Amino acid sequence: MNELILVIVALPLIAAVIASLLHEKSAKSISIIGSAIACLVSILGITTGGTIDRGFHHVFNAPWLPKLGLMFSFGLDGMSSLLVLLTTFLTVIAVIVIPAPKNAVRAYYLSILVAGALTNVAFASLNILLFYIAFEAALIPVLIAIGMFGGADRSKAAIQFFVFTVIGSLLLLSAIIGLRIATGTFDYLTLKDLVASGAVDPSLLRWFAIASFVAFATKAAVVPLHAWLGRAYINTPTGMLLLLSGAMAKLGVYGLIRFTMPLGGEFAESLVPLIVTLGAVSVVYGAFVAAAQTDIKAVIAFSSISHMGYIVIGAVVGDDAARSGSVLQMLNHGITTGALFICCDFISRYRGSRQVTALGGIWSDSPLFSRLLLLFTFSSVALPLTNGFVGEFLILLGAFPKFPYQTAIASAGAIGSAVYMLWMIQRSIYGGTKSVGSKVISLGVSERSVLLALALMIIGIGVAPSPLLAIASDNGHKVGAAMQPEVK
Amino acid sequence: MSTILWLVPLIPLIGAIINGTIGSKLGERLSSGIAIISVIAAFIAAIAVVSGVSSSPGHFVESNAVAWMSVPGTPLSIPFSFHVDPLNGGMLLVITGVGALIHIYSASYMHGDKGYSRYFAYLNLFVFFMAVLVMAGNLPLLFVGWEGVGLASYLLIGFWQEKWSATQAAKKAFIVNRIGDVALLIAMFMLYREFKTLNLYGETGILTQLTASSAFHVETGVATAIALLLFGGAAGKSAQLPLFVWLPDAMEGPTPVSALIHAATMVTAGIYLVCRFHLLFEMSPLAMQVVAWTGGLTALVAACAGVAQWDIKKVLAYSTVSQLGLMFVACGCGAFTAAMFHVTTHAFFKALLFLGAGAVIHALHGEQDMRKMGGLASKIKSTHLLVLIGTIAIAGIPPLAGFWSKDEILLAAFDHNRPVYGLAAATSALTAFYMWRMYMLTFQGSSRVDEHTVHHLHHPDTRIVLPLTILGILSVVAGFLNAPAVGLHFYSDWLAPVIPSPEHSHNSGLVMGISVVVALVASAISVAKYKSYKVGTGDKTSPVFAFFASALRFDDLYAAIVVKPLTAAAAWSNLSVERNGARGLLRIGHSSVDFVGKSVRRWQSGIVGDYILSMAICLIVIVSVVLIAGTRGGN
Amino acid sequence: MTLQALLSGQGLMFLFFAVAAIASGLLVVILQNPLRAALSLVINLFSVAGLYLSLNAYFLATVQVIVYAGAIMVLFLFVIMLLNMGQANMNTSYRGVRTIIAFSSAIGFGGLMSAVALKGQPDVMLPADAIVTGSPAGSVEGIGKVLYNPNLPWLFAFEWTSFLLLVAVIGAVVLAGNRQQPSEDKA
Amino acid sequence: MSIPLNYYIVLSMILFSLGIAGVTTRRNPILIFMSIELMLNAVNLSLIAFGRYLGDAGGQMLTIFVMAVAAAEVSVGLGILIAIFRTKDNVDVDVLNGLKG
Repeated sequence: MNELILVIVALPLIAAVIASLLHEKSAKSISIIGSAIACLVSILGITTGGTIDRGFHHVFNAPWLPKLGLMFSFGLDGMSSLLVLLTTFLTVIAVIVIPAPKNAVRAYYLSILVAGALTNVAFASLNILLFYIAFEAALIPVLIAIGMFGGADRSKAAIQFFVFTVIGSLLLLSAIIGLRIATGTFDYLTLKDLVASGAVDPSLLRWFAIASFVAFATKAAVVPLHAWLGRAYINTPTGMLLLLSGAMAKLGVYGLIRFTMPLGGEFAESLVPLIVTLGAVSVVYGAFVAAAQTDIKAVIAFSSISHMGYIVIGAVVGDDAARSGSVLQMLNHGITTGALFICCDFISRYRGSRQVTALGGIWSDSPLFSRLLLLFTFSSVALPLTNGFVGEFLILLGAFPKFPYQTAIASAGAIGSAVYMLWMIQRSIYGGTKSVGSKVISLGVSERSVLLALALMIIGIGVAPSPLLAIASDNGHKVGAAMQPEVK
Repeated sequence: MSTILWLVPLIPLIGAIINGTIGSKLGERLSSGIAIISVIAAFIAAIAVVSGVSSSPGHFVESNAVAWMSVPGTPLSIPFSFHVDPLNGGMLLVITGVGALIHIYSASYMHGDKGYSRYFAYLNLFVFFMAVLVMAGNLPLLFVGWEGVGLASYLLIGFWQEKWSATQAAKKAFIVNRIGDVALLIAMFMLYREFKTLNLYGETGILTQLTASSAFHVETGVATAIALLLFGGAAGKSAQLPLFVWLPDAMEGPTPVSALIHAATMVTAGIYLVCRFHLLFEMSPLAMQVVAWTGGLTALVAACAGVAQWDIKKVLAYSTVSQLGLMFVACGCGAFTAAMFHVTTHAFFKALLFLGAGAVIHALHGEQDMRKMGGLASKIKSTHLLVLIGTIAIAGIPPLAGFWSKDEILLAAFDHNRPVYGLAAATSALTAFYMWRMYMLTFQGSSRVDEHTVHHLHHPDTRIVLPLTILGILSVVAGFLNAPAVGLHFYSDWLAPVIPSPEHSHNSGLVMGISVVVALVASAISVAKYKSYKVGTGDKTSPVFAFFASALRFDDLYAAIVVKPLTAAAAWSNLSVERNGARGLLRIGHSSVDFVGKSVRRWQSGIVGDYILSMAICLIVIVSVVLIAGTRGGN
Repeated sequence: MTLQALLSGQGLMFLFFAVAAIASGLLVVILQNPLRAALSLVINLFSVAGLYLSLNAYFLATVQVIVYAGAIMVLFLFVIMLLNMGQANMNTSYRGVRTIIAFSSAIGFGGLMSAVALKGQPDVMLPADAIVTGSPAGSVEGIGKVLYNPNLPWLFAFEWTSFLLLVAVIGAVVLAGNRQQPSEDKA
Repeated sequence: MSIPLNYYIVLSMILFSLGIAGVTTRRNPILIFMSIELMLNAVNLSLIAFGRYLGDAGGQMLTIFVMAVAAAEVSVGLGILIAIFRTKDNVDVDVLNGLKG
């Protein structure tokens, strides 16, 4: 039972290896089988079971390089299990819905499955060095995917993406090594207890807080560390983009909740006003930049900056409702933005363009697709009874008493999201068809069922979020507080 | 009883789902049948609920709470729960009742449209959200309805998606509403901070806490802030200054939609919200002043605009904005009963007028320009009669409904806020003027309809005439629900458990007299002026007229001070910050690395000898360093 | 004292071979004609073999002559003949300015290392010859007893050396032998 | 009377430096190879001298291995040389600068 996470990680990898050995034709089905089983297994992860250690269940430990303190140590709490589920789910739909580039089918699936597996390692890791390794290694398949299958600007995008994220990560590495030297361990739970008991030098914690914040904020694309995002998202092939924007960007927020806040000591607390302000700036700035795009993929890409701004606010503000909302919103953003990127991929595939100037009239020939796209749009706009509302509402409600002005500014971002999303909808699916050679968007059975499933999730989470919120509220913070008096 | 409460919103929702998924396969009869029956069922349920309210000792009924959003370990728990008391019970009847009539009307009006079932799905969806809005037992649920009706409005305004202006208007409506919604959202956060709950009713509910204000104290400043933010939300939804610009554009939608959403129900949600929180507003004199003045100015501005319109629907749209302004005047003067009463009567006669206008447009094959109408009184007699009733009602001529409800508002303004009374009285005069102008241009005078259309007039069928007739009757008699002058006050008694009845005013006779005189004189001038209108005559060339016609150029103003700067800011963020700024940072890093690389690269000559030479030289350096360091260390 | 050491019989032998080695080494480096340079190298190898003798490494001196001066140098000469080097089209010249840098750094390097060598105890004498289990260390028997002793680390390496030679032979055959194989440089 | 160890070491250094000079100045790969042989010999000499000094057979053992490796190196290297010469007329290492950055 404790090996659950190993199964979740290993299945896609095994599938990827088998798929890369066999003929191209069978690569897709094997990838689907592997990732789908992993997704089903990860549903088990949200239930408590296996060895339980300080709030984490399914705790698994095995040595890798014990002399270095590097262990395969995994454990899940509510937050990480939800994120693992999200990652496996996005992997499945990415493999199902987005067709692989014809020239390198196996390499494409390999990169997606490996990226998903490494992201899951990072989410489930209880060893901070293992987390770091997975956090970094997950970049490799993304870079390969951008480089091999990306858009026109792919080499620049890949380089910028790499340089930006690596600079942040190197800071994080230095801080992690500093912690190891000071405490002699990479074990997350031990470190957390030590920090809570005040046994670690505050100046080291200060450095850890700053370094990890920079690393995680870069990953979560908080303004002004977001510069990599635009070009990278636009040039990433959609299948990988689902994982990159849906799951990997969440590693940043996850890191803030899991590492920066508990391990950053008092200094991390004093960073909160700054982070919340940056979050609010991200919300507004993302909306402005998104509103200036003419490429629908770019609109959605920049809207991510805006949405991640909310999530970051909720993650750090120190309110249980806001943090749970933030965790839920990570899930929501993965689903909604994923759905929008999929739609965007359909549009560019069938209509031959992603520029709003060349689009229009999709509703008249693809009513089902348009209705679903409209639903996804309103989820992105955080209309009540869709998933987006629940998360944003809880985040803002929780953040308001402490940071009323920042929260008010962030709330005003909701106007911006309506502006650019509805503009995009108006230009792309309403009106009359413009380009002569465009094809009708016809959804196959699998594509239709995936989009419908996403739509049902959006409504389902919007109407009945409580079960997920119950899981999301188990994000290790209350447990840490409860542990505090017991540790000397 | 609690089950019936659930039925009110859920039956239309089921109708919407059926029509939205398989509607296109059902055919027109079945599709509209489902929609109409679901709303009528909701109406019947609403009657049952309201009778439950009147018979219950506490004058309210409540549904059970079904879990929605709750976070374990925190006090936050927001359920789906409904609460009906006299205030929202009355609105519920109007929504479902008028809604049912408009559904019936639409079945005929939308005949032959290729989005027939989609239309009814949206319309049912609207009824669902509107019912949720007024019945909501807590603020987030109210917000569900609040944004939900905005969504329905967006979908229905943009119902004809091929039409660019329609989608543009839909987008504008949603975005402008969003501005108000954000204000409401922030108000909600502030209320949560102050009251530690988002429930409106019950032991710890916000409204209960407000009632027992001795037990709970809110600073006036905070109360003002919350009240103003709530009013900001209301101003968005109810099209008040400065957010009224979306409503005239919303006329791009099908006419029954304009009648239901943009006249009778959705736009009155703002008044409902203010009345719901009347205790909070009463705590803040400043907020009351703001509400009254905003309402008064909106009423006057919109009335001026109404005078100068040629499009029959635009006249009614500005008239709606103007009447909503009057309702806010009532709120701002503390006459919440009068405001709610005007909501009710306005729903009847404005729906009647819109549907009548729709019938005219339908008859003339989509012609909306009043300059191409005229002389229709003898051609579509039933429609003419009913529109005439509506015109008399809205013009404030006794004894029809509009007179009684408007009189209450004017009286309250006269007693509490004389300058605003001036605005309201002027609005009344203008209202009578432009409504008669519309009537005269459409039905009287010489016919300006082209020959072909005259011979092929669409004559309304029963599904159009029946709702019009019912609304016409209501427009005549509804005023007597609350006519203190003749000793009738059913409505204020009904609302008494929620909103205290107004005290008797001794200015009643004076104000009523002025109103009647003003209405009659304005009507007479209008009738005289437009008795024999001919194309090309009149006031259309004057600059004042043009200024009024463009609604005091508010659209241009916003384009200049809001849209343009923001668009420029967006473009600037994209170009200067995103492309050049953030990527410029990157470029500096990139080019410095590049420079080092380019200079070091000469070293890599590709000649093996050079490499060995480098190695030898480096060895020499290293050994020398070691030697020198060793010597120093040794000594 | 050091000069005295050179005047003994062993010393004279060292002096002779050392001078010969340095002179022939210099010729290897400066001679234009590869053929002559190769022959100088042969002389150099013989001289070093002589120095091995002076260090009582009899077996290695023999191997030096047989394998190095014999087999390897023959290979060199063979290739030089095969490729027709020493003709006008062969560029055997030095590299201009670089030559100066190269020679000076070589001299610097040698001087420096010699300085290191001389820095410690300047006059360490070599001890009398070590005896490995009853036979002189440099003899065939002594070498064999060390090399094939399973308790010492050399046997394993020796076996692998044979494998290395096998690989080298195959490599050489593949590289030089197959004329049909299209060359990458042409592409 | 035996010879001081230092003499062997200095001699070995001189031969090694000559090898360096040859490798870095020569443009003919054959001559570079020969210079490398020169350097290897210099090292061998010092190994044997140290082995003698320490009374350790390891020096001679290592020399054996160096010789074996040198033989292997020469055979492969000359093979490469022939392969290159087959495609290019001029075997000048300065022209073979495919690694140029």
